[in-house]
Amino acid sequence: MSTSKLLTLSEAVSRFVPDGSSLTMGLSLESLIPFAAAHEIIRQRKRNLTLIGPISDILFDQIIGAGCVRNVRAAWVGNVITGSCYNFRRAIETRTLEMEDHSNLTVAMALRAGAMGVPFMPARTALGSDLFKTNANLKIINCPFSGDRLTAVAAINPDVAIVHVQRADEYGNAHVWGNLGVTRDACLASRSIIITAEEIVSPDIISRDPNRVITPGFRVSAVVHRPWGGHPSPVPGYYNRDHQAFIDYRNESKTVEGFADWQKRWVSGTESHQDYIKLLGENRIAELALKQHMMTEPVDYGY
Amino acid sequence: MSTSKLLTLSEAVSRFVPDGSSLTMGLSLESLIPFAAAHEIIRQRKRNLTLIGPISDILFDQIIGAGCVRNVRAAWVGNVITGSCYNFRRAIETRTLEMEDHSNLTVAMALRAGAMGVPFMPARTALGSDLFKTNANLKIINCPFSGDRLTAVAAINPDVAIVHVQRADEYGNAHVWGNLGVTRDACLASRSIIITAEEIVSPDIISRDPNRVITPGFRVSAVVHRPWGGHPSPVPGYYNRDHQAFIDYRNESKTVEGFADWQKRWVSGTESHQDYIKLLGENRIAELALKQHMMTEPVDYGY
Amino acid sequence: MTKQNTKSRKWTPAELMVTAAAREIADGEVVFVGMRLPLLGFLLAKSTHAPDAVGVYELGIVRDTLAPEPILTMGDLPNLYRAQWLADTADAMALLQQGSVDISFIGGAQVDRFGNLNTSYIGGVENITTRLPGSGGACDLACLAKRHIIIMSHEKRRFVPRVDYITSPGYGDGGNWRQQVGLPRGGPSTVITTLGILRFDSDSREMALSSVHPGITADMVAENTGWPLHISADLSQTPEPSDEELVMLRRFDPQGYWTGRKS
Amino acid sequence: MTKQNTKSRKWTPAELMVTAAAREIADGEVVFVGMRLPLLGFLLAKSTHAPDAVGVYELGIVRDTLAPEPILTMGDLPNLYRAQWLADTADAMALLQQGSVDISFIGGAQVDRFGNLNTSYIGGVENITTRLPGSGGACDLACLAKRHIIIMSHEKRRFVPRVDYITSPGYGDGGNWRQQVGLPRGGPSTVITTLGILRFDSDSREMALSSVHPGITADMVAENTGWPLHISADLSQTPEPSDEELVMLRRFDPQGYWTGRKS
Repeated sequence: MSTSKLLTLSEAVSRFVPDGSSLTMGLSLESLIPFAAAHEIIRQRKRNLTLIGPISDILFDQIIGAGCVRNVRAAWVGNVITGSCYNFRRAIETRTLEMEDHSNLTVAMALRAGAMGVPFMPARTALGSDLFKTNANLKIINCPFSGDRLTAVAAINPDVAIVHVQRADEYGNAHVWGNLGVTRDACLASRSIIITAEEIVSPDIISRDPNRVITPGFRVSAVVHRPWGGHPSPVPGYYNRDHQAFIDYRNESKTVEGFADWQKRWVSGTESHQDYIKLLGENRIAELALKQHMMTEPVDYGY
Repeated sequence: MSTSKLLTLSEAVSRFVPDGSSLTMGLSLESLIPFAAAHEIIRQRKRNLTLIGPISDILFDQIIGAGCVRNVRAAWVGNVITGSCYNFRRAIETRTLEMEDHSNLTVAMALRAGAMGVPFMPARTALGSDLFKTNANLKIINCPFSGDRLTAVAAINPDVAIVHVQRADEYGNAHVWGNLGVTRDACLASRSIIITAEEIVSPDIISRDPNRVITPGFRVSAVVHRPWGGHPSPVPGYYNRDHQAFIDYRNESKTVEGFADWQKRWVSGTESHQDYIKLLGENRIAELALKQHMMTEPVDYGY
Repeated sequence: MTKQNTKSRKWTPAELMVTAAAREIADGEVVFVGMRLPLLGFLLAKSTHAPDAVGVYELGIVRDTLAPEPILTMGDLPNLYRAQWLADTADAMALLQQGSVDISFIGGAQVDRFGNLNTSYIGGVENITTRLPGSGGACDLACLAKRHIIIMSHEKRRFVPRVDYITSPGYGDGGNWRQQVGLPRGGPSTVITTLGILRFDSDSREMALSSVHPGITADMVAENTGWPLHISADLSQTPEPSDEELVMLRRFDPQGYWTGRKS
Repeated sequence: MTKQNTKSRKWTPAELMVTAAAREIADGEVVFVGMRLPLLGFLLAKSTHAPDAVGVYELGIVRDTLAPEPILTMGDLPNLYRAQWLADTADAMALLQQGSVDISFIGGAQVDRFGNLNTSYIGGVENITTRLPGSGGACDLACLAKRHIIIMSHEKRRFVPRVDYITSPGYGDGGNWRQQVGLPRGGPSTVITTLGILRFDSDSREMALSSVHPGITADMVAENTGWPLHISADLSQTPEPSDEELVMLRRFDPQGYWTGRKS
């Protein structure tokens, strides 16, 4: 596999995220959220997207606020440390956004079904809940063996998975560590995969530890070098969660005008990662840096 | 979790593998097969066991030959590099062994269903095959969404998973690397877990790399220190596959008497791992040792 | 609770609630840890009476030790440091769905007498007045943990006769509803509110007031409840947080972000 | 094949079969690699005309480079060294089941005219005369790869009108049987035997002799087949392994364990 997949963020989004496509993002839930990629989607004024994921902290809210989204299939859309998200609320309350309500388990099973190439997965959750009222992709079935009442969750196969990772080579082989959320299944379920990486490293570093590789590189479509591409979410090994950014976003996005100002500041003016880092400022970068390091004990893949 | 789970192999098998129990082993398929634990099961003359797994190379054949087994639920029972296994053949052909025929995918899905706490998993395999004739835990269903014809695979929840690992701490936290087979799901599906480890290391080494941990330690029942406990299967980072041992076993197990001789030599006389290593001999140990080493690049779990 | 009383106390209402939540955890139990107050409750229990409790987090984390630094949310890097296991959400959910999780905690915007929770649609689906964030893992916890604890602000608009939308099932219509719909186990065992603690009748599955917080009367609780509230015959007063518990809590939430010492 | 012919040749029958198998792989294809001869066939293709082929192994391995040393089986440690991905069997099976695998290879003890394979019970379930190892991943490959290649010793007792047990489905009773039973795709495309190569009619789905190996006649093949064998109108001779292919093969199997140079 000798062809480099390295693209700019602009090229990757332009090529692999057409209007109307379905995207899955925020796959590690609270960490490694691909904010830089989401901001490029906003910059390119994509329309009629479907967003898929368990929770995404404030990422889905930003793309919704920018008018890019027609449909959300998710378990939770909010701000993890402050609660409700305002663009999402406004869009649902004014009926301008379609919603398919999931739980974390049902969306995990929908992506797992997509990954496994089966049309549904059974689960014991959601029984008796009203998720069935707002999600036509959940149905009650009976187990063919035990007769148990179960929730069948229809498979989801997104057009694109966008994954922020710690390090990748130019061929799409990427190391991810920390909690993995639904990343592995979501990558396997998706037709194409865009990786944004804190660092681009030599294939040597990646291939020395194949258990740390998140998904087989041959299925990856694009690799983008994007330091701080997960900020303000935490990236294990690179930087801590920027709590203040989430609190500020809550305050700034309370009104449509406030969100427009936020977007101008954080999205419109930050096309390159150098711009973004400059906007963050040295102090903030120093504050978010890891203070305690803990390196793994090597293992031997010799023969 | 401050109580050590360190036991001798004899204690672990005696305590957690009663007669009549169901065991899953050989979970990485061709590597990390818990031969030492199997030999202790033979030594303790366990009876009426059910063996569960995808393939086990020659491990299931040995336990069957020793008369410990009533039932096998597996995809393949043979010798990976020579073909058929003779104790298994004899037992099936004389109708002294019950067999539930699986494919690798159906047994993987049965264990995944057990792990996930659902009574079945759907698959697109086995349709049109005769596995349905010799496996009552496969049924045809229709997808409640697409109507597609599918194979429903009933969950398997073994009493015990026996897993050979590279390194573990005394509390049951273990690092495994290499191909993982069905290990992760089989551990989650099983009521108790016995770990045999090439090395017992400090909790510090294990907890510095939690992504490498194979299953949460709180669910592990026993930890046994057993160097060469996977021989003759390969153990990544420790030793290569002993091909000659598999060829010798094929030849020695062709007759009932030959197998009895094999058992006397390799099982009866090797209660301690020191005995086993002595029997292997220095030359063989040197031959199987890794000649090329390749260490992983560390990653940082700091904050 | 009068202003005077509050001022004379060493603890905030949130601290009392977190302490009550922590006391629901027995040592050695497996706890599915949620966001916000439940996260603090788990840390408090683990650092006091339940050192061998194990935490499972929907992000794909299992921990049996405290994080080395205060955390605001479960995805903070100190919560990954020396975790017992870092894996997939499906793995954490496997532990939950198979019945290995003893206890979990859920917050809510609306609750009804049978412990059903709404964190999705105020006004219901046909007539949405407020859209809330949704289930996250809450529906799964309510369905699949051996028991779950509800933590709520006690207000009449939140304690309603029937929730507008069931995000997380409690006992449905009461009685053996959970078995009828196919839920394998569980149900809410306790509701911890800003005013008191409520528990569920073992037959009817309706909640009744079990204890009132210091300075609160049963009448005050009933007034803030949207249906005729049952009061337990042996109504007690919620024990206050101990000094040891307060010390620990302030170590875990030094800025008072969750326990409201600053806000 | 006469002894004289064999002796004058630079290759063994197994080497011819492996070479034929390798040539079925197109560059860039995703190959689900099995045990034994198929493993060699993949290595040979990858080192000659298909350098960008990707190998998926049921153990939970994906590789896009050759192993650095000869291996006897896919679990040998050199096959893990610098793999593209080490993961779970379920992950490898996910790639297969979702339709990402172009081609795979299966051996068998019995095959019938529609390419159904038996590697489980000779004599059938009711009257077992020989128990074979079983499916392993073979049933899954036969069901789920876009196409699969069968590799067999060509003997009358193995080429039977109807297999005693279908371990790995071919075209069942022929025609559109696969669609009827619900298989999502695939089917055998080629049968490589010790005597020749057979391919399947696109309507009836019955196999017909497509080429004979050097020194073999169509009659000899028909004699060793348990049903009246169709012979392709444009019957050809199987191309011999090239020198380059033989050099590579002997690098991968230096002891001749699989290709029979020593045995």
